[in-house]
Amino acid sequence: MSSALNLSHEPVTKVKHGKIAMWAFLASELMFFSGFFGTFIVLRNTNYEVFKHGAHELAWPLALLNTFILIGSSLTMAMAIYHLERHNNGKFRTYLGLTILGAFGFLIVKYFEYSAKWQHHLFPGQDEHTVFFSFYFLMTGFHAMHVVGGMIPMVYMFFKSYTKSAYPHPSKVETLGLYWHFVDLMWIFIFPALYLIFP
Amino acid sequence: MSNDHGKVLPSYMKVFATLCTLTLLTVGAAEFIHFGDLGPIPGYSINIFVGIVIAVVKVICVMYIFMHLKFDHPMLRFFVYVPVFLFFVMSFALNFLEKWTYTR
Amino acid sequence: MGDILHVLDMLAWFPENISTFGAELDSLFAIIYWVSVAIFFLTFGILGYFLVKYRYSPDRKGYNYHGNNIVEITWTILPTFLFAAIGLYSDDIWERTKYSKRVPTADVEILVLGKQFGWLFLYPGADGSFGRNAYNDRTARSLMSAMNPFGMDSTDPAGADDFVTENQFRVPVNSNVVVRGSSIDVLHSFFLPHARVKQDVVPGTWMNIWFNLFKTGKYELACAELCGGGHYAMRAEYQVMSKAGYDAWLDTKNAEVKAARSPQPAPAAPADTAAVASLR
Amino acid sequence: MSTADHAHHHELPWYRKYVFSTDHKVIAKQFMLSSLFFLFVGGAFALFIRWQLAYPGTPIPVIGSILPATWVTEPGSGIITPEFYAQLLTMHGSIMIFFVIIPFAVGMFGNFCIPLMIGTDDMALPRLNMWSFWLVPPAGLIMMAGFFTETGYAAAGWTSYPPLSAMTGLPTFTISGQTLWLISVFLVGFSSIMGAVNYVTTVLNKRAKGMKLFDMPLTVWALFITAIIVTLGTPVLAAGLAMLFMDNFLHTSFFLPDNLVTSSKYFGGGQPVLFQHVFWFYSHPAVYIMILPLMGVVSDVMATFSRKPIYGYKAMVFAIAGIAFLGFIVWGHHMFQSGMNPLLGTTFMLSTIVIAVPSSIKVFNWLGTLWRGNIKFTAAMLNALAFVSMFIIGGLSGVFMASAPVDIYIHDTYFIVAHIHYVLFGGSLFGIFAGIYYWYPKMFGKMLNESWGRKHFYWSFVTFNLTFFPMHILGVGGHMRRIYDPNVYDFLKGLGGVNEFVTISAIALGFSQLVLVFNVLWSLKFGKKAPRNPWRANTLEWAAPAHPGHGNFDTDITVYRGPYEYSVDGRELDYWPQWEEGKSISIHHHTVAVPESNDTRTFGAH
Ligand code: HEA
Ligand code: HEA
Ligand code: CUA
Ligand SMILES: [Cu+2]
Repeated sequence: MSSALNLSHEPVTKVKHGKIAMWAFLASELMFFSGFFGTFIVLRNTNYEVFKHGAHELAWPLALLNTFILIGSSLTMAMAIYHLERHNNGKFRTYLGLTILGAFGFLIVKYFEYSAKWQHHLFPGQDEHTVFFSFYFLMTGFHAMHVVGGMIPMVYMFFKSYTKSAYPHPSKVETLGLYWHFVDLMWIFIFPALYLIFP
Repeated sequence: MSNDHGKVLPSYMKVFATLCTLTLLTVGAAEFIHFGDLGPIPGYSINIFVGIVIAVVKVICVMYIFMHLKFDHPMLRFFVYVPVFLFFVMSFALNFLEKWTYTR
Repeated sequence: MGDILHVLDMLAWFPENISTFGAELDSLFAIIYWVSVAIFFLTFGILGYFLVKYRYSPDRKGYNYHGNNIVEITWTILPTFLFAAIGLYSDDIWERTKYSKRVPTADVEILVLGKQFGWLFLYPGADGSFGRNAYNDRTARSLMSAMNPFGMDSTDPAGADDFVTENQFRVPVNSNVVVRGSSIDVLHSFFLPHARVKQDVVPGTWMNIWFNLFKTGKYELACAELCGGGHYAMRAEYQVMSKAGYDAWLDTKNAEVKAARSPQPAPAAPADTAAVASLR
Repeated sequence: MSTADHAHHHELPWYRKYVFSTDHKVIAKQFMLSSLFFLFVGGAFALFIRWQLAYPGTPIPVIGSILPATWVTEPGSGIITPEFYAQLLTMHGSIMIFFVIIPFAVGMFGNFCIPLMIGTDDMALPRLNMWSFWLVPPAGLIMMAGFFTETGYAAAGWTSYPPLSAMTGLPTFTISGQTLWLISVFLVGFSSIMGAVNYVTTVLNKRAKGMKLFDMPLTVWALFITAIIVTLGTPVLAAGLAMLFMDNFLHTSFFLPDNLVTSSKYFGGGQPVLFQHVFWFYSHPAVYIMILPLMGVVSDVMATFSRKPIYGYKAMVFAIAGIAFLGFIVWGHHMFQSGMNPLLGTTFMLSTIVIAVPSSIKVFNWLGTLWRGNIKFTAAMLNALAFVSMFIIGGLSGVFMASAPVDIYIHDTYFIVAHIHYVLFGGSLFGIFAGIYYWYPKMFGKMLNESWGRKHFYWSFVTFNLTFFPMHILGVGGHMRRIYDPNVYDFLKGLGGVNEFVTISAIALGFSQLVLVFNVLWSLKFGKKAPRNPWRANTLEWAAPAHPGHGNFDTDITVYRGPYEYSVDGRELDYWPQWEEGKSISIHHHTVAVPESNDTRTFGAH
């Protein structure tokens, strides 16, 4: 097999493999959360009172804080990509660091929220709020798992950017960025759906 | 990404500012103002539609600017359009539950 | 030969039909069956013919032909018409058998509950109307328990004569029987093979089931939705009786209920328990 | 299987070559191996089922006395319990669907065919691809590990409807077979998604020079569209499984209504039917996941062996796309009797009936492909023909059920079971056989023994029909599915003979499959060495060396024409590979070769 053979040519669509794959994966993620929201809508309609009372128990100011943190980290992620594409390694590292901090902060706030719920016995199977708190833990839980899932490669890239003179794969960061914005995007729906009580 | 470079950063900031404002607006629309009821189903006020519209605007901002849908290959948009369409199909059918047809 | 034909004639295998709309369902089945048989012979005929006619021969070549849009459109549109006809005709029957608003006014109304593994039936008793129970009052659902599966409120006088039967029920011939069905644990399916009735019963909701049977006799009710190990044995029997016979049966039942109640043990729940236990 | 091809490569350690390989062909073989294994596991479960149905209450022959004590009524009796029967049918259905047909159809053919048929060296993301396989065996083991739990295997059917599957009897945080089932299916789902994302990217981005989308063989088209269904459908199932898992394991109540009498632990508010919606939103598209790739495979096989272009290539592509799209809006036909709003029943009935239209387009185009062909009955072709004919029967029985009022009676009877097996065994599995017979030479570099192949085909085909056709009769007779002992019911008494007949045929069918395994193994060792293009076919995989190594091709690939230019006028050979240069014109749906000039005629370069 001659190594001169070049079958893995330039992508046909001119879009990087990683990016298409990530978008396809995000389409899949959208359907995943669609499943949750579809059932959420139905059960909210049939259990409106329960959902209303449940939402009263949640601390929307904390969630609001988290919203800002996530939006902020989305911004810093976009900036990080912007600077990496312009070979601005220092700034890339700063913004990526900020993004990681944001993710971390988000999880800390979440931790406080969850432990408060735990102390007040506000988890599924405890009282008549079960349906609502089922959804609360389901949706925020999966969302938090996505946050963790995003942090791992971010931290990896962050340290790689120290060991090498610069992180060498801007397209990978861009792909990760897509994912990270998606995490933000899901929160944009989860926040009003769970925390805010629409009269 | 090979679009006009000068405009990218300011557009990010604009999106960020929009997102923050809209977030505050949602909270306001949900917790503090009551626009009035909509139909017989409990929990369906005009507020909820305000909330949904705001969320959709926010999401469009994120997708088109932060996620570059506006600048990238148009094919990529289908990865959003199709799931959204299917979400509507699914929600439509799911909400036809028997609760309202069999039980009185 | 006749036996083979019998084996292949699928329509001959149906159990006898005893319900008014059953004939319609069977004939719809028959229509689709004959259409399918026709399509089967058409396609298999063509297939077999081609396979024989165009089998390999070294001195022939295939025919390079990429297809023809007119042909393509024809064989898209023809099946569309056929299927649309089947669909529209089916929908007509479907609406009549299942739509809630098309359920006829009831001559007899029964509640049925599936449980692992058996069926419970609640009859309105002498006064012909149910007392407060889980079906007609949502708040009564909190009364539901293993002892009182229908959530009957023993303080409601209208319910004093309601009686429960287990794994058997009786209905009069030629009358509209409306059954409201639910379950107390998992999904079951209320299946009357001879009456061509099938409806899953779902805990938490009450289904409308109705039928009108024109032939008297003893038949079987099966559970058609997997509900655990005992699913296969979740069988009940029902009798379609002449009107007079049915009334007589109701009278004996009512007498039994009265008898069971007369000692007046304790009020509230135990009374219901006794009703369930004694009126198998 | 390291041949001389590997010589130029730097040597990989053995485990990177055979176990954690990123080579798509190795991964395809791995999928094939694991699916074959599970086919026999699932098949063995089926034979237990059959025995019980034909001879209820009699001990299983031969192995009855050594069955585990939890399976049988009393140790050593060999008579299985009703609970174990429910576990059997659940495991049979789940294994066959999640560990046999989907891995075969999507995993094996997707991996093997896509890169080769679009003329590239590997998948776009080879490592992701590797992981998509390596989730499958652990998932299978997790599902089978249900055996070691208190309750045994999952026992709520492959559809696992709650509340039954939420196992209301057990305390919180108890792992049951059902819990493991949920985890396992979640994992295979994730594996499918990873694979599908990869296929989509590969097809979009890695096509060989000159290959337009409409130059792709139908196999690739079908796999591409299937991959889209997987990306969009599977996550919805995953969401449903996640919720059901919480209900099952943590006692939440997404799908559990108020006032369940059996348990005081629940506070309700949920909707059991909701799970069915979510489940079928995936699982109906999933049945097309299981058949579309094979429709592609069969199209390729049929074009090759009738030496003809596919009749209406574009119509075929649009039909696949149409089935895929419609597949997403018909899921309610599984729920006609579930207590779903009957109004939705009407909608779903109409959309379901419409989906028969693209299917008929496909059937007619296959027939059109045979028309005026020069048909060679190789084992692959025979299996492909079986696919078409059995799919017609299975599809027609689908139309019965699609009609909601007819479905009232036949829902959850053996009529459904007959339909399932006609489309899944008669359709998908015969399609898979066709694909195996067709691509085996390229996969292993050896020809598969034709005469054993035909024996396997004839035996399977006959016993298949003897096994599953009578099930229609059982269904019409009212025989419910998933029942342990039909003799409980008087109205089923007359069907005992049919049941017995089915069982005997099923045993014969099961043992016929041993021929396939024997053939695959025997030919691996003693088979003739395969030439590069044994079937004289057009598609790109046949441009690769007889047993391609890592990197697939030994020449640069440029695509000059569509995949089905057989028997072109003006050529001596009756095929015209996609990678061969040459000019042609199209006159009235014919292709005619145009000699450019005398010296560039390269006919018969192979
Ligand atoms: C590969 C898998 C596969 C495929 C392809 C199909 C294809 C179809 N299926 Fe099937 N189905 C299953 C697998 C599959 N199914 C399974 C596993 C179940 C059971 C699940 C469970 O409950 O466990 C099921 C159950 C099932 C049900 C639910 C039954 C019930 O539980 O009550 C229904 C109801 O509508 C249905 C319908 C159809 C239809 C209309 C098609 C159509 O796509 C068929 C279209 C094909 C044709 C129509 C034939 C070809 C056309 C012609 C020959 C042309 C005709 C010519 C003219 C009209 C001129 N299927
Ligand atoms: C691709 C899918 C597929 C395949 C190939 C099969 C293959 C077979 N199936 Fe199955 N089946 C399903 C998918 C499939 N099935 C599904 C989805 C269900 C629904 C499940 C549910 O209700 O939830 C079902 C349900 C089902 C039932 C209904 C059970 C019930 O409702 O009670 C029956 C009953 O006869 C049955 C029988 C068979 C038989 C006899 C085979 C034969 O073709 C099997 C042939 C056998 C082999 C290929 C293996 C041979 C093995 C050996 C030779 C080794 C012998 C060793 C020992 C016996 C130890 N199947
Ligand atoms: Cu009850 Cu099956
Ligand atoms: Cu379906």
